[in-house]
Amino acid sequence: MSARVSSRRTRIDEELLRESLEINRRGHNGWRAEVLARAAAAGGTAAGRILSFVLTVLAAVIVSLPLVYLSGGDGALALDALIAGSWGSPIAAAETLVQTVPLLISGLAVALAFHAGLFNIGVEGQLVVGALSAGIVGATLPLPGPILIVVCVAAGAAGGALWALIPALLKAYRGVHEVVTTIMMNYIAFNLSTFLVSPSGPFVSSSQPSATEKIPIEARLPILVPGTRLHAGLILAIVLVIAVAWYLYRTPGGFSLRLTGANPRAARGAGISVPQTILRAMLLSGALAGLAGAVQVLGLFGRYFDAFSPGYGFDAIAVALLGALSPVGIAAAALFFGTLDSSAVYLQAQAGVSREMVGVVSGLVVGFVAAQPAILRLLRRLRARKARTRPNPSPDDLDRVLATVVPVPLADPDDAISHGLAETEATR
Amino acid sequence: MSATAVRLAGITKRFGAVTANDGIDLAVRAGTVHGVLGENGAGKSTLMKILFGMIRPDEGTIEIDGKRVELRSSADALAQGIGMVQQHFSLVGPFTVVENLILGRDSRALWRRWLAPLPLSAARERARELSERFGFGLDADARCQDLSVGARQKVEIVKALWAGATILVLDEPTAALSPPEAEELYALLERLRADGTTVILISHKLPEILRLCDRVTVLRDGKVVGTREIDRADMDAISRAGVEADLVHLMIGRERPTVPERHPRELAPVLSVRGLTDGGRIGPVDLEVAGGEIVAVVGVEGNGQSALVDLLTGVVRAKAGSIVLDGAELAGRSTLARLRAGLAHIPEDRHAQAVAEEMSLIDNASIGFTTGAPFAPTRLWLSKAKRRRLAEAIIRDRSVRTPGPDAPMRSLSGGNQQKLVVGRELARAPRLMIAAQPTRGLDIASTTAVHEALMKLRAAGAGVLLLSLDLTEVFAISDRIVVIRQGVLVGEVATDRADPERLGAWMSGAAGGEEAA
Amino acid sequence: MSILSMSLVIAAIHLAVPIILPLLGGLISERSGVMNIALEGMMLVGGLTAVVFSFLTGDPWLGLAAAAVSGLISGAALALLTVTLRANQVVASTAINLVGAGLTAALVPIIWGTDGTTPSVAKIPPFVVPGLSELPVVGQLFRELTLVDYGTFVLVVGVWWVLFRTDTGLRLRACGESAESADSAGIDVVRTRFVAVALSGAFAALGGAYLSIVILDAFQAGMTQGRGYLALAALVFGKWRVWPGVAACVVFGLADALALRSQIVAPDIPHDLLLAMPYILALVALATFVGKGTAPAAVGKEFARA
Amino acid sequence: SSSGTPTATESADEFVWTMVTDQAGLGDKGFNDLAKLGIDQSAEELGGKAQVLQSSDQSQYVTNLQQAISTGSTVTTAVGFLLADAIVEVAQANPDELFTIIDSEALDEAGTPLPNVAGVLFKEQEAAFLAGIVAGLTTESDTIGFVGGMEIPAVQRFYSGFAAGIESVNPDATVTAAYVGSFADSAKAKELALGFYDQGADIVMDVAGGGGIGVFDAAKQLGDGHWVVSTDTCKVDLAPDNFLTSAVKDVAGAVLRENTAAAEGTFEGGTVTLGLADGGVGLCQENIDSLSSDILTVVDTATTAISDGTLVPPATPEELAEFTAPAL
Ligand SMILES: Nc1ncnc2c1ncn2[C@@H]1O[C@H](COP(=O)(O)OP(=O)(O)OP(=O)(O)O)[C@@H](O)[C@H]1O
Ligand SMILES: Nc1ncnc2c1ncn2[C@@H]1O[C@H](COP(=O)(O)OP(=O)(O)OP(=O)(O)O)[C@@H](O)[C@H]1O
Ligand SMILES: [Mg+2]
Ligand SMILES: [Mg+2]
Repeated sequence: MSARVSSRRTRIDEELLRESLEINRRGHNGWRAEVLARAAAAGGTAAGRILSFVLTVLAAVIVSLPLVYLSGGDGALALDALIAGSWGSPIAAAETLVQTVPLLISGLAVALAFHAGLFNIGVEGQLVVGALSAGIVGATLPLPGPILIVVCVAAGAAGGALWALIPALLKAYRGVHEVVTTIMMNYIAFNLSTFLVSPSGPFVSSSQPSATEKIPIEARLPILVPGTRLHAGLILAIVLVIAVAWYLYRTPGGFSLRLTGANPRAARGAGISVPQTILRAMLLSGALAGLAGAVQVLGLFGRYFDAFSPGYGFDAIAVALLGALSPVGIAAAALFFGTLDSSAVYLQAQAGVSREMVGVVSGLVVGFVAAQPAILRLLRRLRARKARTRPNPSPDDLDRVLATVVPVPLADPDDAISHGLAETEATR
Repeated sequence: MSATAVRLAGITKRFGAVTANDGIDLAVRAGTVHGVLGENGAGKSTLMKILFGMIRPDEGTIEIDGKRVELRSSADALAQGIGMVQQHFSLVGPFTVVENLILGRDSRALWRRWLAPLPLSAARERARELSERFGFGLDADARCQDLSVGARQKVEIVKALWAGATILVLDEPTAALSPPEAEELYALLERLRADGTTVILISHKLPEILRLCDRVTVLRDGKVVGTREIDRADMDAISRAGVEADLVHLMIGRERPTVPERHPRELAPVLSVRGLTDGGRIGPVDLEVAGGEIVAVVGVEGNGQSALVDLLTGVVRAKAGSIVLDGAELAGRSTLARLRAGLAHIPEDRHAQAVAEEMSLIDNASIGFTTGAPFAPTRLWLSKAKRRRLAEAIIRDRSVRTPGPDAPMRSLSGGNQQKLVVGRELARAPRLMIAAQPTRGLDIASTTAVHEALMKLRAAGAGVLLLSLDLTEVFAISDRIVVIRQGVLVGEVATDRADPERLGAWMSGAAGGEEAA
Repeated sequence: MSILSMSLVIAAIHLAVPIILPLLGGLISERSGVMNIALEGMMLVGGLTAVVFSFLTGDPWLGLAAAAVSGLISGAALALLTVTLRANQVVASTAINLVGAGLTAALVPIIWGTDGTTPSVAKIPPFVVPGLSELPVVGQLFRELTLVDYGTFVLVVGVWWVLFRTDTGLRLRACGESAESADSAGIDVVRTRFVAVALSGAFAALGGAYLSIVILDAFQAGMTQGRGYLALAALVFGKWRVWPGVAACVVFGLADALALRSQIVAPDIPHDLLLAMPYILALVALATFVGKGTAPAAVGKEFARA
Repeated sequence: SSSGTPTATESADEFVWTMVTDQAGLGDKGFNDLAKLGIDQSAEELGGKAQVLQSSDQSQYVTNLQQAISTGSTVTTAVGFLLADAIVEVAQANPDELFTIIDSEALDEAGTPLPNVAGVLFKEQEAAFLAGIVAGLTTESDTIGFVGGMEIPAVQRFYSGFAAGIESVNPDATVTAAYVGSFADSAKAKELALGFYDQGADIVMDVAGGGGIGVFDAAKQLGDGHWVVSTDTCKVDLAPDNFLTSAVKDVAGAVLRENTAAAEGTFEGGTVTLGLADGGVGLCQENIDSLSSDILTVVDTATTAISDGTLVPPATPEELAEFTAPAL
């Protein structure tokens, strides 16, 4: 038994290592087959997810039809508007993506903290401070356009991280529960931002109340599709999905973070500093939140507006959990919420559904999605019973459909949240 | 002879693809102790949970005292006079002992339960009574989470007997007890039997089964593979060995695997601890472990074994003292540095310290391997493929039963989780392995496998520090035994010169302590 | 002019009670193991229901009772999702919040034909305590508080008593600490949690009704203004215990009242900063002496028997 | 404007009068509801139909304005200064469409008003000045409060005019401003108003938006002798016994005027600022008879002075600091 030791090398049983590499070489049909097999499995899962998801949304829409009529809307038009308003035209699709971007990035922020066992309800405040930082920097620093974009984006991330710093320190080193500190930080952020762009505030625009001066056009995120508002924030969001996924699942830092969230004592036993990991997770989460705010300012509004956020940071919690905390799942969940948001405009204009009723419909959809794992469980049980009572089970059509749908709910984040909420001990 | 207290007929329970119980028939005579044996995952706990109403069987019937019953919940089982001590603690940590005892037992009218104060003082009195009768010495107002594992086990037993259970189910009750504590339990069970209580006992420890049980049923893969009467009155060493071999054969389908012989070796020190203390509960501790030596630290739970391990692994910083491993001073160094220097650790509390249940086997196998090459050559890259290979190698080497390396850790049975942890720690190529209760809850085959692994380490010249409550284990594999009491090592003895009886007395601080050396 | 007066105390009570009531709801729910961040939506439902029934019957007490019932219903909806169907608790809460906020805002124009704010309805009158109201200084308190304020105090004591002194409370807390342990002690975890979550809705709804028919006499869309979340913060601040939690609410109420009133006597301090003071002080308190608290161990975890 | 003023080309029954709100939306009993009244009146008087698109967040302004256009809106009225950037963007992209924005102007990059957008600003300070006169002459305690929602420019104009009006007729009276921190928290607005009354104020001005019902409720609760001065609309019915007066803004009239211009083909872009002189702002007329003739005399004097430009009420705190009260 031999061991190689160096400062940049993990100590490991070399014999075992060799043996494990051999498994690789002797491997079944080589990595190609394995990749194909895994892709096929993932494809099957994805198909099941999409199918069950569509069914869920349909169910929710059907349930909300009476409400739509009650509020004076036109149900038939509403169904049409729901689809047409979000994906019916290139412009609508672009608008859906515009609505998706902030939810996606802030959803990643929530999820990153969750993976470390932290419930960051402060994403909203961090997002506001990030937007504010980007807005102020963009409106005041006399830098050439491309450089200014980078500086503004960085300022947004830094602002968000700064806003997460106090809860992070209190959590990591004093064990103060992050839920209460981040809620407090939210209120402070709202009051501070209001003050900074109030008439007596230092950064208010001379022509536009409750906002900063405009950021020069060259320093805004470029529009991706001319004639729409779809901006480069989408690309940033996609990059962030990949980056967060990479970080969580393909870096040692991400591993420490997930392990700390899953079992802080095990992490500590493996030589991971729990307080440092908490600090890092919270700061990264804040930075992502700040980016979400900065992207709205730099891509959509061109300046910071007070109260620009309808609560992206709160919706992000649902987005993150709906996406089962996985970056790709979050992208899907954000797209789903973005679809609801962008169809809201159409629903109002074309089908006479008030914005309040649109809120009710999205609530019902979220409720159905939340209940989906249970409904699927029920179907599975019925199917199992049926299969057992039949002497010779032959899958009929319904069974085949259920076979694809049933084992794969859109998201079953229960496990994630339960360990996410487990108290992370920060004792040294 | 006597009436049948419990009759299970045709019990079948499936969990997805797993059939945990497969048409099980079991009859338990009233006033006897009935043993249930089987490997990890054989379906013992599932069967007992069905009897306790916690799991609804897919098929099968239950009769209590000859009457067919429907057990929809543990409330129903309690009402039938069944009490159960779970394999995993079922106490509410932040509640006091007495609160745990009366939990769910209040039978007053509903409005009283909403309005009237809890009948705590009466319960306290009764708890004191029971505790005294069994010689437990429980503090009724202590919080359960502050109690040692042994004390918690006692609370569980008192809780099961609280409502005057006539049928008592015990699922591996001695896995967490020290030998003197286990003795107390045995005496208690004898007394209960004498009082006419029916006891069902699940255990992996054959000696205690042979000593206590009137009859044993062996499960394998969810099926009953045999039932044996045990004539306790007439059992000498030879017939005992015969029965044991018979039961082992029933359980695992082959002979008991043997642990390799220990061979004396040239010894060079690997670990040398001097004056180690946390400034309070523990130390100063002086301890040497040589390469090729297994040193067992024994003591009653709560005497500082955990604290000693924490100091050695660096999870808790020492106030004073030195820890030298292979000539390198580790006392001031981080846990990570200690792992790199050749320390490995099988923690005593698997759930709390060793595994992340929600993470995959791949992730769990790579805990502690994610800083530095080969898995993480840079801070931006942690190889999944290589970690998968590592997990696969460990799964194969340690025969972990799992659907695959991507499965979440929680989907494994406790024994298989433990095997993965052992494999992971062995993969560190340790110079010193700290093995704390490494076979707690493991079946005979797995236990032997762990022992083999530790012996192999020893043969390779590494040191092993074994912390164990199981004296059979200590005698089977250790070279030297040190006794810890109230945070200090009170003495040591070579294993082949140690005497279990005296060791027990020594651990509990009774007579005959210090003079051994 | 001094800002320390009886009316400051009354203001603090008025600002604290609509946090205390949802706090009690959150406490019951989380102690039973279900995270309830739908307090905000349930408050809105209660606020509107109280006004509708006060409007229909002319009796604000019937409004209050109806609000409690509406809370039971929205609580039962959350319980159905989280306890019975084992849906994710945060996602389910989000659904209730969205439906609660949307439905209450949408119903106002459907019922009254006007947007945003309902007409004035009969409100709960102050209760003049005989004798005590004649006292100097404190007399004002006993003239201006309503029976609901006193009732809230009774509810606080009651929740504390039931949760921490009775068998029902012991069972409920056991479900919140370890559902498996509670189950093996013969407790029906699903039923206990269902009742707890439904009750938590009733408490939250009473908080909403307090805003609409005790402080004011009308319902306004979104009138809760984040008090449901503040209650959640107070819950954590008070470490899931009744009295510290209520104390946190009282501190929030008092700090809010002070932040509002100090503007009157010290108009030169930027008011946005004054309004942020309560939250800054809360942070300082947390950082210095409050320290860490532990949630009930099973909060957020679903429970299902095999 | 110079090249081809855009005009409405539809016939009367094809008219669509659209209003787009910011996220505050309808139900404020203030300028959103007034704007709604304006488009309803437009439909009644000019024909066609009225529609409202409420935004639930800032990112929807542009899409809502575009939606309005695609539903064939004749004139699209954006209500609130927060929509300024959005209306510029949409109006520049759709030069043939007509827009009105309330409480803001719509300027291009060079700072010139867009030809297809009418920006309507109000001199709230002028109405508030008159309200200040009423308050200053009514107060017996010489202590007056001002409850603002948030300190935005429109609220500052109300405050500056109000304070100047009080100072002009009652130099001994003090007026103090305090803010709720939100335009929607009526419970806090009520506590703030109660605080003012508790500190001896007998009049409180409500510029708290939707939260204003809290100010009225405070006065109602305390009963006679506790007055409320309100804003935007009359609101007598909220508390008939406590309502003193209101500094009203004729948003409905302004909307109707721009829509009429469009219907008649005389729509002109650019910024208009409406004050006392054009009847764009003023005191509530519903209860004007309940004010004493002494007060009304002073109000009339001030109205004349303001209308002919000899008296310019301050619109910001800075102007208020430099304002010297005239003899009225
Ligand atoms: N709730 C569950 N869901 C899925 N599978 C389960 C569940 N409970 C038990 N099993 C599976 O059923 C089988 C029997 O488990 P059981 O706990 O009864 O074994 P056991 O004999 O008690 O083992 P041990 O000696 O390790 O305690 C195992 O394969 C186990 O993984
Ligand atoms: N934080 C603490 N403060 C004071 N005493 C403690 C603390 N933690 C543990 N103890 C007590 O110190 C003694 C030694 O604890 P330690 O955990 O090291 O013992 P142990 O033998 O491993 O037992 P167990 O694992 O059951 O706790 C026990 O009596 C324990 O109850
Ligand atoms: Mg078991
Ligand atoms: Mg221990």
